[in-house]
Amino acid sequence: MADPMKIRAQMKGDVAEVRVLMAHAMETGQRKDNAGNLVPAHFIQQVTVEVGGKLVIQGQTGTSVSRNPVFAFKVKGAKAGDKVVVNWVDNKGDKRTDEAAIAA
Amino acid sequence: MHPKNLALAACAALPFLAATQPAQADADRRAVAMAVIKKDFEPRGQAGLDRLAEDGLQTLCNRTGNNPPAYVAQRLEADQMAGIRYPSDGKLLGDWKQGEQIAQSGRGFTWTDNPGLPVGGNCYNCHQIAPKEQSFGTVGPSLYQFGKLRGNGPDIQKYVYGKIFNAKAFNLCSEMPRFGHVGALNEQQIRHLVALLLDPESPVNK
Amino acid sequence: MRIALILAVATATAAALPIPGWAQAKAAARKPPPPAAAPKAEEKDAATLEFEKFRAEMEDSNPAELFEAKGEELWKARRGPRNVSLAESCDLGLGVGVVKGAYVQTPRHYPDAGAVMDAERRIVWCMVEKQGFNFDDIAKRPFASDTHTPDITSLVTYVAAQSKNMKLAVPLDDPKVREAYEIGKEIAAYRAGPYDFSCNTCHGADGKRIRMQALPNISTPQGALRGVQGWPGYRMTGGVMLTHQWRMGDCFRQQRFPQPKYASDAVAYLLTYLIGTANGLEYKGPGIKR
Amino acid sequence: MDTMRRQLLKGAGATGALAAALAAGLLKPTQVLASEWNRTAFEAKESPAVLKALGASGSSDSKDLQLKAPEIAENGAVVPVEVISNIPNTISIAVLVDKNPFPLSAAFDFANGAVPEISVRLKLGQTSVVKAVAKTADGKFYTAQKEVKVTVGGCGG
Repeated sequence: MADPMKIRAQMKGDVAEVRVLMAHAMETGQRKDNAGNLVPAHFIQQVTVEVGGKLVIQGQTGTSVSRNPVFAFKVKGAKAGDKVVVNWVDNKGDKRTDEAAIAA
Repeated sequence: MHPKNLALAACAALPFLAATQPAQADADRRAVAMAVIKKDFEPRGQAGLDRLAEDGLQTLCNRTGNNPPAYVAQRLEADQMAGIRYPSDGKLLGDWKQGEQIAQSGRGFTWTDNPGLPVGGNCYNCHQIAPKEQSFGTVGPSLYQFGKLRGNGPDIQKYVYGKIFNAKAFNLCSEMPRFGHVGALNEQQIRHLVALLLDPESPVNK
Repeated sequence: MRIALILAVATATAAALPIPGWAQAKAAARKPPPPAAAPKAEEKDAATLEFEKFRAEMEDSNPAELFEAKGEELWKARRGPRNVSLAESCDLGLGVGVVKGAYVQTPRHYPDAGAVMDAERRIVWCMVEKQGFNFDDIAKRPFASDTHTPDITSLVTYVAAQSKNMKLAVPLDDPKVREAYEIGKEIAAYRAGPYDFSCNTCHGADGKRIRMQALPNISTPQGALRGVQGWPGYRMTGGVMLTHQWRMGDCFRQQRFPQPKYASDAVAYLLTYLIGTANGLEYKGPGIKR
Repeated sequence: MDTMRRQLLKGAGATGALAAALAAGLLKPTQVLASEWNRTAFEAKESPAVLKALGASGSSDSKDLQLKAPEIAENGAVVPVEVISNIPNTISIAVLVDKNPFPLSAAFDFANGAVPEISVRLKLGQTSVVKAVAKTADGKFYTAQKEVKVTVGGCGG
């Protein structure tokens, strides 16, 4: 099972800043290992962010996203204490859901 | 004469105890350090334990903080100089384009390098050379416009060839490796590097 | 034979410390230096500034946090043949289970182990002595690869993170630690191998760089701090978490030396010298590296 | 609201409001399902083909679309890129790396108060132009670009 994400969410004025750190190899499928074999592609394809129960970001990603991806978003209309839920799904069907509360 | 006596003779001007006790402590500590190095390394890839042994020059530089007395340094530099093998055909200028490639490569001799592959010159790691390459090091002096400033006659060709072959022949405890002396770069590769620095057509001299 | 004699002389005289006039004589003996063409310093600065501008962004949400979280879990979990946790059995120097501030007070001398140990070596010692893990199993693959991060790496990251923003305080007043420091200093200066390199070849002078990479001078407190800061570090190349032990080993690799043994005296002593030289300066916790 | 998340993960249709908010986006997903990953766009090998797959071929540069990326990347493996759209009614942003084998790197649809700004970290195999594409609710596309140099590595760290 995939390792947990680190989600940091904080109010800055009336905007909630959300930073998400995901543990994922993001293999391009073009890299060779030490033995010279191609490492199969393995990467996150879908990312969603919900704040306060509403879907705010829906993203799709490809192999150009760096290993252990970091995304940052901003959401208006959220408030301290609101729940942030982040999901990802990769090309092998692995997935992960984590959540955090928005800090004041 | 026992080395220790020589040491004493050499610092006759200094108070006896002040000079010898720290010296002895240093020597003891160095001996411990050597023992630790000897026991705590293991061979990996092409890097065998034989590489931990100092050769004479390394010993001298290690013992003197890279600042050996001039009269010893000169003798050893002369020995290093005598070991430089210049091409038998006398041709010292190769192809600067190939020289640029060799200068770019930092490969070779590490435990992760394939010993079958050519070794690079590591030049840009430490020197500015051709102006196009902005990713250059500053451990050594800039070599940009080397030939333009110093000409490209036989003497300077010989100097550059010799310096790359064995930098220690010119400055005993130089930080620069002895590329020819240790067999890292062959005659042809060194020629190409000489051309990179001296050929009027080389971007170094444009 | 001649060389041997000269060496004997040189060795002996050198051991006896400065003789007035040596430096001057030596300088005179050097061949004329190559011409000085002005390096384009302004370009270097632009690049460095550009790196720094984005450094803050990179350090905000450093993937090292992922390994820190995993390390915390491992520290607290009952593991190994003896099924005990490190939290309930491992003394990093400040008492069993005390992690806060322990990293910045290593390397130190541990009487129970009879050795000077850096934090990583100490955690390995605890895993072996307290949890019952086999040392050779740990030492077989001690550092992260692009497909595998060993538990010890996550543990070290966690422990290091618990010393974030604390001052380095290697106990150099302990004679055993002081001796390790001095030996480490010797190791750093030791030139050998096909390229005659020592640690100090790259890290013994101010203001140098290899390619675009600035080289800290580890003989100064600020320079040594730069050699400490950011380790353990998340390495952008390959996206792997690597420890200070790994960094020492990689220096030796690039020196064209053989490999230092994992969790050995040599590495612990070198780290004692390096970190000890930066004593009193602030450690910022696990970092991000090129 | 957990209900909605579960519905999304199961691939059930998004609620009416969501569908309305997202349908106009670049990727046109109405459900969150791996199978709906925009294969055509992500597997296109040249940027023009990516733009075509996104329906953005007729895009024009806009000063109101900001692309922040380093002039010189310290390491091509991790290049921080930030895109900020000040174009009114921006509903989606995509990021492309021209010289990468598959240029399309990421695309995001915004809804329910999400500010049209995105910060990501990308791999650059070599020096390349990085492109941002923004889509507005009325179906117009805008672009911004910046070249990022990737330098040769030294040793250590």
